[in-house]
Amino acid sequence: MGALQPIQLQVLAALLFALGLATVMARRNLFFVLMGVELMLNAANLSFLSWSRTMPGNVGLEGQLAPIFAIAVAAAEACVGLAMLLSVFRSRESLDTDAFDRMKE
Amino acid sequence: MTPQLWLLPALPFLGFLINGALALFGSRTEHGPSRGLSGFLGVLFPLATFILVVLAWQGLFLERDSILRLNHDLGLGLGIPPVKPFGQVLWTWIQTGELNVDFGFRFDELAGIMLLFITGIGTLIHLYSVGYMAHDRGFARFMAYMNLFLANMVVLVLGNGPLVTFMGWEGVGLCSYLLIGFWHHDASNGAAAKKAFLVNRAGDLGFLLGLFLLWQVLGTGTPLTYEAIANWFRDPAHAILLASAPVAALVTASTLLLLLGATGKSAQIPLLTWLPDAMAGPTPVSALIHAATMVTSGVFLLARLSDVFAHAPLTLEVVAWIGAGTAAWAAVTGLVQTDIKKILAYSTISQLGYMFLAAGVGAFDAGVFHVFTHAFFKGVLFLGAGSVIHALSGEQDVRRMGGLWRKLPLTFAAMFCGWYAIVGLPFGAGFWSKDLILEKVLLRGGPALYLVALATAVVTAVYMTRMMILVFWSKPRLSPEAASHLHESPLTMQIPMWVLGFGSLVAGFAWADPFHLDWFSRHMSESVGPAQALLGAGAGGGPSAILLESVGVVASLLGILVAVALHRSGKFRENSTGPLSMPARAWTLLFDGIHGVAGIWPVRILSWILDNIVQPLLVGMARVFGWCVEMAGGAARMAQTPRLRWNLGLSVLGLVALLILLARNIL
Amino acid sequence: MNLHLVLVAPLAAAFLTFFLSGRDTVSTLRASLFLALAVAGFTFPVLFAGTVATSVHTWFQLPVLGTDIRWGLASDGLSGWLLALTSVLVPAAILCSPRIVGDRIREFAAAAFLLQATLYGALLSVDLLQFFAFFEAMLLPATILVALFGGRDRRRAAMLFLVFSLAGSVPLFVAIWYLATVPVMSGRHVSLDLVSLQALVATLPPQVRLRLFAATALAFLVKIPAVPVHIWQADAYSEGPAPGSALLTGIMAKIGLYGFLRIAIPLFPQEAKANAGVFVVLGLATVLVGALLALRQREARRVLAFSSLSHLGLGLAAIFTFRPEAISGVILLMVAHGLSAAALFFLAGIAETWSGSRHVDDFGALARRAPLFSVLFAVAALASVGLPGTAGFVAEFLLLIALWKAFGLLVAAVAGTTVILSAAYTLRLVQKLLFGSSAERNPVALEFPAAAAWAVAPLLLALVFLGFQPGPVLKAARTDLLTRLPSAQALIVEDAPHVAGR
Amino acid sequence: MITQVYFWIFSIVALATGLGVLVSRHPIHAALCLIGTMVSLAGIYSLIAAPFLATLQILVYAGAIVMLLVFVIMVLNSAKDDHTPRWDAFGWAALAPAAATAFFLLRVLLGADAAHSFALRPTDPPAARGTVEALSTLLFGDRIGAWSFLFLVVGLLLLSAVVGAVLLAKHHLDGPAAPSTPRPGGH
Repeated sequence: MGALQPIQLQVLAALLFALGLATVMARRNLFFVLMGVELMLNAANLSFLSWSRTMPGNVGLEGQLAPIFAIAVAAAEACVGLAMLLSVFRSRESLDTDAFDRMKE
Repeated sequence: MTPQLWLLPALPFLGFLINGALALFGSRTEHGPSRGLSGFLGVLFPLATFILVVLAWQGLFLERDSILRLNHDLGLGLGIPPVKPFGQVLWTWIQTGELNVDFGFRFDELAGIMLLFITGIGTLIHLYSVGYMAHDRGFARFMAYMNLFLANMVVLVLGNGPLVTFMGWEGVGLCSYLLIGFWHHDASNGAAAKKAFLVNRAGDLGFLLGLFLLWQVLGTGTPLTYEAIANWFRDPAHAILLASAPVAALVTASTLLLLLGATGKSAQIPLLTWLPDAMAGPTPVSALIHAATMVTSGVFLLARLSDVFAHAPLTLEVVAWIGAGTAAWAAVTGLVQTDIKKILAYSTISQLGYMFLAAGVGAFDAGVFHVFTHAFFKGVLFLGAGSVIHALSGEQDVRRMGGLWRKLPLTFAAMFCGWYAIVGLPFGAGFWSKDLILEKVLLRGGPALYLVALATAVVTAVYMTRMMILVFWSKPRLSPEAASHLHESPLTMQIPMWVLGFGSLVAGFAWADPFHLDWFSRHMSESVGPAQALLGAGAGGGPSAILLESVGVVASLLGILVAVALHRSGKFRENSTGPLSMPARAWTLLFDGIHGVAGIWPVRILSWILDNIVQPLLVGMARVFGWCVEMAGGAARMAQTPRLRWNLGLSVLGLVALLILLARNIL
Repeated sequence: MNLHLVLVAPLAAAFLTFFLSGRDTVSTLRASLFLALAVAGFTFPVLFAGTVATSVHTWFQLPVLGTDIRWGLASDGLSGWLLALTSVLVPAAILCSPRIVGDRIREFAAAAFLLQATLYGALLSVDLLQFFAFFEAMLLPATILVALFGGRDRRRAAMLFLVFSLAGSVPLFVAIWYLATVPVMSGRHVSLDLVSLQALVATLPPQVRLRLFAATALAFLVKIPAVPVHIWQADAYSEGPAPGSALLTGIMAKIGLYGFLRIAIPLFPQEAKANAGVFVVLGLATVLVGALLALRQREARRVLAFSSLSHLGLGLAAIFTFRPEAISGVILLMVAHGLSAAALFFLAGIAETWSGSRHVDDFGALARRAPLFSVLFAVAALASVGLPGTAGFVAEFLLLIALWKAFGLLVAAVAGTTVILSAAYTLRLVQKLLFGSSAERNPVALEFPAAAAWAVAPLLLALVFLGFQPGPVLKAARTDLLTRLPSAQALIVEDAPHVAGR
Repeated sequence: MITQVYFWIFSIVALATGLGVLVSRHPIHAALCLIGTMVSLAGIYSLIAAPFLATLQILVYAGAIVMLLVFVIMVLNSAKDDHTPRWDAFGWAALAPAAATAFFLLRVLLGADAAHSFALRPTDPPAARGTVEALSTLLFGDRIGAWSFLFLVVGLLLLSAVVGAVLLAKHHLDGPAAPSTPRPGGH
């Protein structure tokens, strides 16, 4: 055992990312898709932080800055995503992603 | 005191500006601008220029004459001092790198003589135009163009270096273009004008490239002025250098290219096709530009650069043969023409050939002398032809003239003087200059050239006599309506014809060796003397001049007799009205054909290929590229199924592929 | 003279145009003309000032990499003359626009001012990325000019222009990206201003330099344009509005040559020298292809477009002789061609409004019906042909000398065929437009707008003046240009004083 | 040592709740699971010298984003969503690429070279760097650089997201009821 090694964090991030990805792809409900995206974003944040442990100086600290922005973007994404979900549900009466095939026009 | 040489081109240019403005702003009025005013101005400015030239010419000798007088009065043993040319540098024109060209003028004896007859005859022909063009709507425009031409011609002659000359050179080409196409409502006039300009431009390119090579010979430090060029070539220190093979080759190449330029302007083989077509312009234009002045600038250039040409014997030989060939070809062509102006045009080409021939055998002064006399007699011939055309309301076909000497006695008298001079009957202007050339040719060019030249003299007499017979002496064949309007020309047209007619009888005495008159050759010696000395001009020992002159006269008489005999036997076919016979046409259009094969059609074919094959190919390639982009877009769109998860699945597959690559250390 | 003021002036003018009336065309025309003249008033002091520059400071740094992007403005003879040319052509274009762009003068003036501003930016930039930003920004107003005011097929022409230009500048962008990032990896501090870049480029491996040079050159070749990337040009110039085409060929195309003089050659002198042959061949091919194609065009403005191609091709070929005559000559060529081609495009545009067609056969006999127009057109055509006494002659003469000295007489002769061919196609156009006898069919005198005469006549006077007194332009190259191009200076071939054979 | 213990606890909880997100039947369960993941990740952050981020994680993610999610789920819960099946053939098949992703990611991470380059080096700075002070110095420090510019951009993004969300929701709340069946042409 001993000190926490970055590789451990990276492995955890990879697994979480895979879980998020599986959620996004496997579930048809729009809520699950959004949550999967959140999971993947979190995994990426974790990976960033782990890098910040190995990089020296400011570059290391910048590894901690990136997640802040990622969180902000995630907040914006959730905000807009949920609003869209609401409006989609109102027009389609469904949250099934496979039902949304008219978006491109 | 520096003489204000800039006034010489500036005056006619001012005339151009004023007349141009009159033409432009008067064009909206009902009758056009005032003919009286623009005619007056149009003649005034050339006249003023002529007076200035005369004054400058006299000024040229003031210093020398005063020294001579002192010599005489005081009995000093001083030699005759050389004439110092006037020079005026106006401003630095082009200065970059090693190139440093001043814009300046130089008035020496060669330029002086040229300018005397250019502005003198020019003024007369301007006066003639006032009568000839009086009824034309574009009268002011015409006078403007003529003035502009005169300004450019003055720049050409007066330039202190080849580049300033080139400016006038292209300028007269432009005016020639404008004046040939003066009646621009007819597209064929425009085509003729364009042809003249383009053929001249081909020559001009040769001029420029020749200039480059000349500059290389001189070394880039030498300024590009005639004075510097002449001094360089006359410098004995450069003799050994000039004898070395590479420099000699360079000089030869340079002179050959300059010669190309000269042939373009002077309508010699190979660039001669434009001059007959140029007769589409009004007749005063043909007289001034295409007979008396502009077309002789090629000869002027040869004389100006005589020091250079003297070091290129090969080029001189080429010049001589070009001259002889052109003279002979054009004289034969003149035999079969039916248009009075075309006859005179081919005659001009032929006479220009004589001038080149003289220059080619190293007799530059004789060449320029022929330029001088030719200006008189060809001028009066053209003016007379114009008068005839004017009288016949535009008829130009000699087969529909005849017997006009009764109806137009004054015109006939003037033209007779011109005819007398050109065929070389004794004591006419052409007699002195042509026989001088024949003499020099026999002396230095050899018998072959002499025989060609002599035969040409016979043919010249034949076609000129044929023209006179068909126009004036034979039975009248006028169309009724032409006959009804028949009238002698107004005084403004008559006076120039008389002056030039008189000139063509006496101008030859400017240089008549048998009478020990050598005014002309004395004044030429400063410019071309050293070159001729180098070529061994002093070598005498040929047959006596009297003998040669008799041969010349016999040739002329022979020609006249042949013409009369041919007329008697009906060989002139003056009663037919059809086009030229096939062989005649083929002979006439010989060089047009060569131009077509060697220049025009290759360019046309090439541009057709570019336009119809290469360009669409490039466009097609651009289009195919566009399609590819679009197809790729289409493929991407197909992959974009509306199903969200399928989309996602595809991109995840891409991600997996990327990871596989990463894992295998491929990336 | 504050150069920032010069750069901001056209932008401000573009901004102010939006406050003009969209309906009252006369007052809009007057106001935008006043603005254009005011901008010119700001510009000319720069020309007279010779070499001027603002201080250069760091604009921004690329994050993480720390590459410095500088901001600074500088002008010397080369930039100064092109600035002056631009400032003269824009008011002329506005004066000529009324009949052609209809009542959308305000929009046209705004686009012209924007084009002017981006051109100013590109001409004044001291930093590669700064230059590139303006170079790309130029596409926007140029495309607007073609796409908004042009003829039937304007959209396609504008698209073609845009696609070619973008495709041409992508490699340049990649090259800039490379220069900004890759050397950082090896631990150097990089800044993209042209002077520092020269030192940086010199340390790169030759292979890389060659590729960077090719990428840079391609962008400028498309702009000039040179064979074989000239496809966009004829369409854009003939479909766009005539005053817009005048601006495109009069100034925008010059940025291609300017780019070679300012950027491609100074940054990559060895590569330029080693590959000079390629560019000379391209240039000569452009000369010939342009001239031969111009001979066959049936639309007036397509003739003019290919004529531009031919003339600027000569400039391209001559630049790569690296001779002092060529540098002077190219600057003079840019000025002379800018003036004469613009004048011809203006006039052709007006002729098109008369006949309602672009086809040369639909013109005719204008010499009788519109004398003033004909005089101006003929003078402009002769200036374009390079008749002595106009600036074009001096320029062509210098370029031919440079080609002859560098590559011998044969190359000069090939380039010199332009003397003949340009006369051929230009006179053909003159003849089709001015001469002929259609006056009998319709002898009505045509109304030639006085504004157009006022726009074109000064251009022609300038051409004639520079034909007799080209000194100021030539001097610009001699004194100013080379001081800003230390590495290019080494390229300039000065002749050892010699006499043949010695 | 104690760090390792905490790490294992947190990571097992995070993975378990992450799996919960994937498999839960009702969205509300998934949201609750997600909160678990967030919180345990926050714990891990505090282990690796990032206290500020840990706080942010709990405040923004667990506290705001997921709560928002839960609210919306509860609002829409009355509108039944029973006809969307939980699993279908595509869902099962999609697990394969996800698993492959995980597999290859791990393979890259655990590859010989990579493992070495991830190792902590003795020169590494001591823990507890990610304090508010250090981060804000970097973000708003004396060097006005790309990060502060980015910060402004993100501010704008959030603002526009809020405005966009309001507009999207408002359009459907205020406007006439949208047609219940999509028009063939769409819009």
